[in-house]
Amino acid sequence: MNLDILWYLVPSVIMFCCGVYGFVTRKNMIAMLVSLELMLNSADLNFAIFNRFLFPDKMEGMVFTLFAIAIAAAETAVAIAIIINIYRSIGSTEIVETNKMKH
Amino acid sequence: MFGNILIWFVIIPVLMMAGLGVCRNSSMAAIRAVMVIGSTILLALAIWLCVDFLALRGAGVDDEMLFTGSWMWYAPLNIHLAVGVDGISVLMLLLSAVIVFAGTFASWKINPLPKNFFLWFALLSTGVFGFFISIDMFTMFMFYEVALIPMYLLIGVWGTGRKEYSAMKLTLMLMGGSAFLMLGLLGIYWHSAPAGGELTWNILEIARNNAVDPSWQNLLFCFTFVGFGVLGAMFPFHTWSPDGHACAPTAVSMLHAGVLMKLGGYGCFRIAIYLLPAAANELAWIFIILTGISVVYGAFSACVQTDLKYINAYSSVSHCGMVLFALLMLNQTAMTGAILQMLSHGLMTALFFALIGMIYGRTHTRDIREMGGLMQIMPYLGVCYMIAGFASLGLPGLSGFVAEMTIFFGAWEDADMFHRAFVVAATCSIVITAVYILRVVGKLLLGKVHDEHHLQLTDATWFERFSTVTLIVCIAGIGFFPNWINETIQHSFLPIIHALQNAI
Amino acid sequence: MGITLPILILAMPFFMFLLLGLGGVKMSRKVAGVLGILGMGTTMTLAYIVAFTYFFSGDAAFIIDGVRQQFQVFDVTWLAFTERLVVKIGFLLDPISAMMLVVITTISFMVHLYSWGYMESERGFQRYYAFLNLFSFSMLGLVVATNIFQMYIFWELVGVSSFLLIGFFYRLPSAVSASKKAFIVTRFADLGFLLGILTLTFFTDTFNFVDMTSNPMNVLAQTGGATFMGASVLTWAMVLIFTGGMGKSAMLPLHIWLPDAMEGPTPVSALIHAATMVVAGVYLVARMFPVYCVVEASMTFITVVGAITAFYAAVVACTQIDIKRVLAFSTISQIAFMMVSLGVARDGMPGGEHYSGLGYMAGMFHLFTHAMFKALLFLGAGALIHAVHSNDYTKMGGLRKYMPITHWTFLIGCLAIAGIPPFSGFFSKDEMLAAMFNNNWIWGAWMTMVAGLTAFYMFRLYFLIFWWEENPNYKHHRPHDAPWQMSLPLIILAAVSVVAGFIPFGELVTWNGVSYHIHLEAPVAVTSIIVALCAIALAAKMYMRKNTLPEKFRKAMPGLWTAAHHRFYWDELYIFITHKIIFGIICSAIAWFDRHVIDATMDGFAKVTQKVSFAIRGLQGGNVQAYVLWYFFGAVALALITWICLL
Amino acid sequence: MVGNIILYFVVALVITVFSVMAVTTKKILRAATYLLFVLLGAAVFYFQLGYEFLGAIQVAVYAGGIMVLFVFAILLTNKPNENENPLRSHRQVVGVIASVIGCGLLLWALFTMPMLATAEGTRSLSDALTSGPDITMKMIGEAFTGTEKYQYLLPFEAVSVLLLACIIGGVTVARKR
Repeated sequence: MNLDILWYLVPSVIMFCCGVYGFVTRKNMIAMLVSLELMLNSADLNFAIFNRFLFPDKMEGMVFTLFAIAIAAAETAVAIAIIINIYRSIGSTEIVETNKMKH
Repeated sequence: MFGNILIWFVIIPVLMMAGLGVCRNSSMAAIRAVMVIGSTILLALAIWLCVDFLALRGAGVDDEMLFTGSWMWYAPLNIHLAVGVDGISVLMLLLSAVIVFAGTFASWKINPLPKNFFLWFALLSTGVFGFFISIDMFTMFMFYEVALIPMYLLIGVWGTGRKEYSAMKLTLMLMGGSAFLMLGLLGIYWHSAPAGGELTWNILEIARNNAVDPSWQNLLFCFTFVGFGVLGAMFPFHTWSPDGHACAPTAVSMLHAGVLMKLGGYGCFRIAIYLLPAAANELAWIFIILTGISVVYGAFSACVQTDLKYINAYSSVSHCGMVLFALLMLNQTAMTGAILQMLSHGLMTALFFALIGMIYGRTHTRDIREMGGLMQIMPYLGVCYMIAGFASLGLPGLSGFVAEMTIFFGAWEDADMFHRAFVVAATCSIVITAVYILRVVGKLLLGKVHDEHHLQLTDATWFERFSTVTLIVCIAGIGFFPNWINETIQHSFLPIIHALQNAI
Repeated sequence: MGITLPILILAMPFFMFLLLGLGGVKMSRKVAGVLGILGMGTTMTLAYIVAFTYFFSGDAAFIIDGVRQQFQVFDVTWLAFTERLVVKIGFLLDPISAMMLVVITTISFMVHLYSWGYMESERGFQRYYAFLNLFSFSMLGLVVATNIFQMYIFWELVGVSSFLLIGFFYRLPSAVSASKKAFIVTRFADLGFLLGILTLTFFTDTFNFVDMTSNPMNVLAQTGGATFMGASVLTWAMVLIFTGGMGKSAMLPLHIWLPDAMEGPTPVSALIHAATMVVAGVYLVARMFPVYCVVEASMTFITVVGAITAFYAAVVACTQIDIKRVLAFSTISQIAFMMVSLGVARDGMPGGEHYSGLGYMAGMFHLFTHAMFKALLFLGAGALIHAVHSNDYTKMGGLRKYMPITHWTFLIGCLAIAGIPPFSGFFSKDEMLAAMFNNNWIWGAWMTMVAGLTAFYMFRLYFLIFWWEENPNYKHHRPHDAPWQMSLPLIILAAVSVVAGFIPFGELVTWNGVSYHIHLEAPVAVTSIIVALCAIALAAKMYMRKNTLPEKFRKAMPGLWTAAHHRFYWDELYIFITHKIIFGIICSAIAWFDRHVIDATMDGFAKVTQKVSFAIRGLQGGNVQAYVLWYFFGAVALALITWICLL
Repeated sequence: MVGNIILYFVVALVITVFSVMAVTTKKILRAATYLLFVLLGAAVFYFQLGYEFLGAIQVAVYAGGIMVLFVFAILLTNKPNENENPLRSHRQVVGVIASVIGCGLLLWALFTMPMLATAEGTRSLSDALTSGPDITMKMIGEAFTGTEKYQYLLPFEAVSVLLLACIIGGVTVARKR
């Protein structure tokens, strides 16, 4: 039994697809954000995995993951700020309600 | 760079825009001052350029272009801000300056938002002047677009009637033309130098290289000619013109019919014919058919219109068709006639639209069925309208005659039946022109006063007189003393004629 | 001869036009009138000096060995089409142009003087004088043209002056439509003229008259025998050029504008539509005469058109009620006479050297005398209209007692046009008939009949106006002779009409400059006198005293009378063609096509784009989840495509 | 070795199960909690792959920072014990279809990818760990503070600016008017 690259990639794929499903089906914006984090994490994980197995003498994948985490953090913070603001304006965090801006 | 006189044709309108920018929207006096000073300087500059140019030519300088200058603008694509003028561009600049000048006075009382109106107006002039001074295709195209875009706002905001529709239609159709044009220009650019040479946008260099592959020329000729032809109101791409002109405010109609439509004709010979001579020789017949149709078709359409501006718009289709028609005859005399027709049409259509604007401003209608006998009420405007009409139907002593005759005599030089038949058809248009012009004059100016309310109307004010007199003087000037213009133009066509002959 | 006088002749009227046109509003009527008359008087004097110098000075520039020369006083470049085809503006002195200078300035001066009385109370008096000066300028420029293009330029200018003057009473819709009609019909004819010039000069490479006419065979050679649709190109060119003349000179079928042009002020009719502008067509043919001579077909065409027109107009003139229309048709008929005369003239005719170019001389002679007596008749008609305020002879009758001056001068005019010796018309008409008989007796006989008709309708008019029976309205409004400004020109012109026949015209004006001695041909002269006298007697019998004879005649041939009264329905035909066919069918169809096909196509592009955008705009609804789904499915689709490709 | 494998299976199971639960649970707070477990699982994988620093960051930033944000946001915007409203059914179906197809496609791609069939692709974790140098803090520090090739000072600074902007933006957007 050998722990090769595929073993690691499979959970990542599952994580990603769960993220997709969640993002598409959720109505609550925070829940969508949660799904988004799943997808992001899956991608981060892939960076690290590919780096480790295919190019072990380099560290670009890891560096990218670091950046991605930093940016994800920033993005989440802003997203949550916006969500809170929307909640304050319309009293809901449901995505279907947000098209009120259009009218 | 600033030592080159041509650059100032672009800088001054920009300065005018800056000047307008600091004016308050409510201070009409300041806005007018900026516009009058600016347009007067432009006119003076154009006259100065003209005199200077003729003096240089007189002194025996016979480079193809004078006052040339070239400054790198975007190195990776070898785009320059290249300027230079020959006799034709000089005259076009003069025409534009005259019309901008007259247009300023014609829109003396523009309302609402005078400041913004003149801002866009100045931007439009920037584009027009820039186009005529450029000899770099890309810069030319850029200025062309600069001239087109303000039109949308000028018509959409300050127009009358179905202005949004017309503005949109005009802009979209002209943009469609530009799309063709861009393809054509890029095509020329990629073939602008022989294999291994440095590609260039410079018209003179391209003409010198003459490296566009004949198999490509036909395609590119169609693209560029149609692209410019749309602006030149070539059948069947002319329908933006009636609606656009009908809805545009006075000064915009003037500038558009007077100058902007000339961009089309100018582009046709400066780029399509000059740079693609082999295709011009080969494909001219297709466009002769189309433009020949334009000439007659526009004239017939004008006969049954009832809106003054529609009549003039269709008349413009006919006259501008004549410009392209003459260019396609590909001989020096006819092409000279085409330029004369551009000048003549520019001036007289500007006069027409100015007068229509003034009449509309008083009667609040443009329907000739609702007016009559205006000659009794506003004799000055009536007389000016008749002069414009006579210029349009080609009365000797006014500019239209000179232009049309030069075209006909030039066109007659092609002795085959195909050309002859179309020339005869085109000459018929002078009769039809007389019909619709006299129809309008009869209904609008002569006869009994149609509407009692019109009796209270006043004749032209001083600024209106100023605007119209400027144009009439130019029209009569060309009509009486055409030969110096004629010679200037003929000389400028020599390189193009050589290119065409070499390409046979 | 220096160039000062010729330039002044052209510049003076133009200057007066500008002065009166631009400054007229500020002037009083009197000032404007006096200025106009003085200006034209000066021009007349100058023209006389130039003409007399040309004819009588004996200068070597003008006459060599008894042969009169063509002399270009000046010829400056105006516009160079190509190196070879250069339009010049110049001043050509030769017999016919010198004669025309005299005719135009004389009549114009008379009309200026006359108008001072006639137009006194009209609005736009200053404008009227300005237009008269514009017309005089254009007409003078036309006759002195050194080249055919200069002629075309001034040809257009006289057209527009005519338009402006016919439409002088622009408040009247009838005047407006008449002016429009005149302009458009002549414009249509000018199209032919232009095409003719284009064709001709394409081969000759020159516009210059002298170059073309001095060696007409060379012109023929230059065309190289090219043909088009069965006729030689030169024939086409000359016939097309003549078309322009047909329009201006109101030849059938382009005559319809002239009767309507009588809507203009009567002095204008006298000047433009009787004496000067309408003979421009004749002048054009005379100018190009040597070239016409080498194209037999075009000469035949001219003759036939002239002969038909002359007869047609004479018949119509017999049935008109409006006195100015009678005179208008009479003018058409007389001009056609001149055309026939030119048409039958040839260089070298049977009957000896004597007949060579006789028709040309006679036509020019008639042009001259006709200008005088027809102007006289028109001005007389103006005096009548001034007196009774109507154009209609039914409102007149028995006026000889009330208006003696008008009566006698009018009678002189009628006698002159009828060709009764010793009045001027007799001499010129006799020469013309001689030339026609010489060419072919058919033309001679035909035109003698027309001459008889002329005498008949003129005396019909004369008797109906001055005899017949008095109109009862005279009791309320007693007609009287016109003021001196109007009577003076009548008397002068009447005097000229009496004596003009004795001018040794043949020694002054011939086609090749060789002088020619006029002598009457007894058979022709006697025949024409007898025919004219019979016609006058018939007219006297029918119209001198009020009787029922005219009524009986009319009843006897109702169809012919009605048709002639309606001018054989030419106007109706034209109205049908222009309104119904050109406007109603062609223009409307094109306008419809433009709106509903071309414009609709362009709008259609926009509509389709809009429809498609509306259809797919839900995809761009701002729903992030939908975007993700689409994106995801898009990625899946791409992956599948890649997979399929890899398979 | 065996420990590694066992650890792997445990973590993989945790990730799979909690991923699914995070997107299917009806309670939003629970979803956040399940997410936390997934994130921690990922952190364990990082440790296992030899990226200790990355794992630490994952725990600190995600589990420590972002999760706290989530919890606060949820508490601010939701009334306790409130269930999410049921979703529209067609979205549900479409979502399932999309994720299943996507999952299948990705897995198929993984198993057929030629790159993974090479020697590098098939080597085991222990091989991979030994065939490269250990990632030390010194190396990471150098990578972030240099301007040479494979050094990232500029992106690093850009990220700091981004974070600053994000702080300001967050404050601006969320503050009370």
